[in-house]
Amino acid sequence: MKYPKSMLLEMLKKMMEIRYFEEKVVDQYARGAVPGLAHLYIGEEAVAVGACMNLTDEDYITSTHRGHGHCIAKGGDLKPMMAELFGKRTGYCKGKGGSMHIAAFDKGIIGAMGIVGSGGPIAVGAALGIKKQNLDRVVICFFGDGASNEGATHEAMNFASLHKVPVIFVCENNLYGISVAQHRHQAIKDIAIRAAGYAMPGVVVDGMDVLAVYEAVKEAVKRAKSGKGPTLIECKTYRFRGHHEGDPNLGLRYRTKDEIEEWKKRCPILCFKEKLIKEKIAKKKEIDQIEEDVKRRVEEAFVYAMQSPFPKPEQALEDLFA
Amino acid sequence: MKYPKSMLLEMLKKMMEIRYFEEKVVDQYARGAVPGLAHLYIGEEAVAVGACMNLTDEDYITSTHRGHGHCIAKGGDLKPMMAELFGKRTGYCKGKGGSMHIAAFDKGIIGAMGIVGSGGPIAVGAALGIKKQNLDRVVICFFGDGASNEGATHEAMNFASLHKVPVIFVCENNLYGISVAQHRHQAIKDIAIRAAGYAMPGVVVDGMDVLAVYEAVKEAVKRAKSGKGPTLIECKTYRFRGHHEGDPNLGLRYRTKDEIEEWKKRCPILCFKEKLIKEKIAKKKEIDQIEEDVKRRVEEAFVYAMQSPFPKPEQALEDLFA
Amino acid sequence: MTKMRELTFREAVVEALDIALERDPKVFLLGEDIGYYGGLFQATQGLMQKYGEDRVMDSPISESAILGAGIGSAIVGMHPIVEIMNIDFLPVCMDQLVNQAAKMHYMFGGQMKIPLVIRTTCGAGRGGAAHHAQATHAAFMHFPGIKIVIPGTPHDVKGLLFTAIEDENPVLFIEDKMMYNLKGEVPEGYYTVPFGKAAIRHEGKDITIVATMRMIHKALTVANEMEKEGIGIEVIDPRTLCPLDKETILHSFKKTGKMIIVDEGNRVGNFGSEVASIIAEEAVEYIQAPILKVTAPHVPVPYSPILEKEFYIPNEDGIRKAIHKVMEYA
Amino acid sequence: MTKMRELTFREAVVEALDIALERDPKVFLLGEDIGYYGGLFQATQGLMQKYGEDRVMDSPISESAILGAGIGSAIVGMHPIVEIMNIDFLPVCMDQLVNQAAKMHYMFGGQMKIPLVIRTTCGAGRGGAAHHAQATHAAFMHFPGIKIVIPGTPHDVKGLLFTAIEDENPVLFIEDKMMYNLKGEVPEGYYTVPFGKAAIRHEGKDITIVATMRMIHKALTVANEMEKEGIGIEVIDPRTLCPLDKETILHSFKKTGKMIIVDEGNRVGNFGSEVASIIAEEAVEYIQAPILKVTAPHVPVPYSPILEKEFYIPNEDGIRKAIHKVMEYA
Ligand SMILES: Cc1ncc(C[n+]2csc(CCOP(=O)(O)OP(=O)(O)O)c2C)c(N)n1
Ligand SMILES: Cc1ncc(C[n+]2csc(CCOP(=O)(O)OP(=O)(O)O)c2C)c(N)n1
Ligand SMILES: [Mg+2]
Ligand SMILES: [Mg+2]
Repeated sequence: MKYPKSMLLEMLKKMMEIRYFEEKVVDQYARGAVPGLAHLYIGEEAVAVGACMNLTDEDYITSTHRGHGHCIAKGGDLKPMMAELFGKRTGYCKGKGGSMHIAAFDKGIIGAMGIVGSGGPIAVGAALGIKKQNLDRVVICFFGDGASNEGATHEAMNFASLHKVPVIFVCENNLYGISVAQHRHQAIKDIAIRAAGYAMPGVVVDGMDVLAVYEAVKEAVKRAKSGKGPTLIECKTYRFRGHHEGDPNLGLRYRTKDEIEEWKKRCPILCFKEKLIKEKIAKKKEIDQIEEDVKRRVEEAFVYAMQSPFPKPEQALEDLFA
Repeated sequence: MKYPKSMLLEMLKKMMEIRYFEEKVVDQYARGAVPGLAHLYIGEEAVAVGACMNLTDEDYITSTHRGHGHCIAKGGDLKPMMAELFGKRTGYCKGKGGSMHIAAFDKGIIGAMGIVGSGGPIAVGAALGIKKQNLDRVVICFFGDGASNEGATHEAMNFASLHKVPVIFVCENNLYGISVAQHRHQAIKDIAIRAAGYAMPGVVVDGMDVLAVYEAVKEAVKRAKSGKGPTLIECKTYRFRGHHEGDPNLGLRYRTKDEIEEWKKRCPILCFKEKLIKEKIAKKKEIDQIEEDVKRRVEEAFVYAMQSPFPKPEQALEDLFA
Repeated sequence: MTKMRELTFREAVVEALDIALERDPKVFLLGEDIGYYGGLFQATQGLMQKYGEDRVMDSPISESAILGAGIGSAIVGMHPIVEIMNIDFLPVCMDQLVNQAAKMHYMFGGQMKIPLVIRTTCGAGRGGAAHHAQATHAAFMHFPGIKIVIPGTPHDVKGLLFTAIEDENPVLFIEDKMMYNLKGEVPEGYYTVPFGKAAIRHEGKDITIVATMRMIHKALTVANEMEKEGIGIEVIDPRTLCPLDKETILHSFKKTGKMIIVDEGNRVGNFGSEVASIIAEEAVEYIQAPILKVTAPHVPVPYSPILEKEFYIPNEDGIRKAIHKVMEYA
Repeated sequence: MTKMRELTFREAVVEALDIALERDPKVFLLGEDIGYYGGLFQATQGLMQKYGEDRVMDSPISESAILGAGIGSAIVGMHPIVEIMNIDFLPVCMDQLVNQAAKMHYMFGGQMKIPLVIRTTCGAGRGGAAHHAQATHAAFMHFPGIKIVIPGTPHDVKGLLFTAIEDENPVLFIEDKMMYNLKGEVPEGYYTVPFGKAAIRHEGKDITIVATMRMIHKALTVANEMEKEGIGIEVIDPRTLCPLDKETILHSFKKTGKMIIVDEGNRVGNFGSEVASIIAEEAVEYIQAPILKVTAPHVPVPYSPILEKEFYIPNEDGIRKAIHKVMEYA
């Protein structure tokens, strides 16, 4: 493969971090230990990782209710992330945000927005700010197939394309907005087609293939940085778990077991692992080593979160204004 | 021509009604006699008339801040319209709505919305209601090029196309949203292109040609009534006056005199008149007769408005709830 | 007398919707995940299966389209009941609510009716944080033209929902999501609970507490405690914010001279501010003590359970403190 | 002392924006028709010509994008001043304002600053009707996290605008469009008027009137009249709704014991309700008379001049009536 091994292994590692981080959440949620809602990214790891591999800490992302993957891919530290999920004072947001609102500004993570579609205008604003300051940076705006039908998304795309700001719209089309299948929420098949309505390029990629996502976003970053404006990249992907933990039977009220199983065969981590081994880029042992390392760090993050103190009740009054 | 003469003369008459009605408003506004804002349709008459000629009183329209043309074309009576503009009790809305909020529900005019873009969802709702009741009706949603960038417009189109409700989106692209030229508010040239993003047909027509508009809408009505869903029709047109009365020099702060003059040569009424005479469909005398008749009726409407009483101040408290 | 059957608040909602769909073919439901999913809070469970996808419509995530679809279809003769999953999402489609639905009857001089019910949910306590746990009902009171319903019991949620459906105006119907599992007696079949008629949930002569939604039950807990201490608390559930039953509130206040409002909304611009203002205008000569508000502090809803449950959400302790404070003026 | 030069309220705004653009390259303006058109109310006139299209940006009619552009660019280091033409249009982009701009600092635990100014206009009197004439400022008070500025004079609008720009939080800056032609003394150059510090516009010992924006001047007219009749009216201009200068209001009230609030917003959930509630909570023992609100009635803004000017907009007559009513308690 044409990619440096270190990068490929980094991608694998990041995907595993997301996976194991969230499997910890699954486990803890089932025990009733997670104090709020948790929307898991399991199955979609290739999107965030493939996209963010093109970015540095200087670049920005906006994230969604399903944000753990974006955050980890962009360099978020597992410890304050996990602590945030448990509402601890050491969390990224001091326990005020929780799973749906993680930001890590020093890593360029502007933040996860719990209102579907609301990240679009803000991402475009950040890109406008970059352009005005002549910075060599880009913004990635992650959003879902469901979010593509929000008015704010439309306004954001029109504005971005008009002013050719350096933003990339990465649509995670996991085929459902909660329980509503794509064909039940829009009459189109490819969301990327909407790009034409803003005179920007729109591409469809296999969102289960981290390298496909990487390449598409790479192109878009180049375009954005050269002043040519935004790109819409639709990643076809699938969530393996329910809409959020607690969605009964992983969502079997609105999708079939067969469908889930079919997609699971395309697990972005498994497939990538196999590929690396098959193409002799890494040995299984090497990969197992990475995996062990990730598991250990997730466990450490969990212990960190557990041992961290809660905020004091009165701290609810802090942070309203700067 | 393949059209019945009566229909062609009706179209001409309606366009003239709009024109003369509004010229009266120009005159009265200049005298300071109109108590509120007035956004005139002069120059764009072919759009409303061409479109509404396909409708009956049973069909519905939603209108905009620039609504006089839609209202007259859909059968609104000049007298209560004029009375409304002057804030009289005999106005369509008892003087509560004014120029920007005329509704005439008995004529299927759901109403003019002063908030740009807000008519879209409501028009779609009316179409949904039609579908649910199995009625043989359609809704036309008029909106501007500026409104095409509102989030609500996007949501309305997606919803309409998904549920194949009988609505027709008629975009009056008069090249400006107030002072902002189309190329300064969106990166695309043809708004109709956005239809593809909803899997519905999108067509561009000459909005200065009443028959072109008529034909396009006719097709769309057929489609809508046969359960195939919405169509987006973009009518390229131009307003001859400022954004609203009071916009200095008819908008010369943001457009050129030459541009205005060029478009005025394509006046939908003048051109249609000439065409009818040239193609020997009507004699000049006949047309003059219609024109005189229209002028007289506008004058009557004006007198009616002037002689009508104002509401009583306490009537401000009426009509909050049904 | 035999005891009436009990249902949860959620079951009462489902039953009301079921009956409404059954009774009137013009009624239909539209909202996000109300179909296969049965509503995020299971308050529409089974209805799509029973009535089909045309009458229980899942929607795209397009709240302005949802409200517009409700407004437009209501105008042409339907009786839509639309759902905005959380009150936190109403700002996304606020224009359709406060500028269109609320104003169309007035600004068009009364030409058309808009029999539209907008169901939504509010309330903290599940770790929803800033975007999924607000209780912003008071903000909507400032916009004329919408009726606002805030049911407080399983009995009421059913009866008020029927009244909302019968009403020919836009009705914002707010269900406190922390009450969905609350049980209470609920009559079978069809019955209505009128708008603008507050319920006195507990009688007392010393202090009037006006409490909303879940807070009613916290107030009742305290009222029962206080009864034993010899303090008589009158607990009033306004049931609807618009129309507001000023008479019942004022009548009670004129008796007690002391008022506490308990409401989960943020402190400034709270429903309680409006109540205080009514008293200060219309019953000033009866005021015997400061009018206190027990509310959420004026910050967004925090996530951490410590912050949310132990500090943010108004609780019995806050009510007790307020009672003790006003009793100093006895 | 030589008299200071006079400017209109509009000229004061233009001058402030001009100076802000001049002083700080991070400041830019974004809004609908603020460029070639100079702003629908001419409050940005000439600025695009002077600073170019990059610093004075006309926007598509996409209010959510406008606010988002402001929020995002502020977060990454700019100082945007965005304009939403009329406060009536804020419901279209309410989510970006009350859920995002207002909450991001809090919900992210204070990680980023959002130095964003949102200018808008309010007020009836030009036949704008239901969608172009509202005064809904009070509704925003219920959402924690936004500062709200309501300037009342040409002097203040300039100084408060500088303070808003210096502030590192989202500021909703509301200009009463009926004051744009009002003249008053305005210092040259840069100066600030602090947030949270009310101005006493007229001193008096008998009645306190808290009045907002244009209503201040109506209150002053009446206060001057009453002075001749021997009734001392203290007129307070709160200047900012958040932060609100409770101290000045309470201090005056403790002196007069009588309070009237004059505000153009609709009656329910009015700013005056909040003021009444503060008094009822914190100064109850000083209340000598009903606390009255002189407000718009609780209906949308009607179009007809008879309805709008003679009935809807609060006027001097309403203020006089309120004064006579509270003076009955003297
Ligand atoms: C404005 C708004 N509407 C509805 C919701 C409730 N909600 C949370 S996630 C979600 C589905 C989002 O679907 P999609 O954008 O496809 O993202 P996915 O969950 O599939 O990753 C919905 C409807 C919300 N948070 N905000
Ligand atoms: C939501 C909203 N934003 C802004 C305005 C102010 N406004 C009134 S008309 C108008 C221009 C509309 O442009 P377009 O849709 O092209 O219609 P046109 O006036 O050209 O007919 C604007 C910005 C408004 N009324 N509503
Ligand atoms: Mg999805
Ligand atoms: Mg236009």
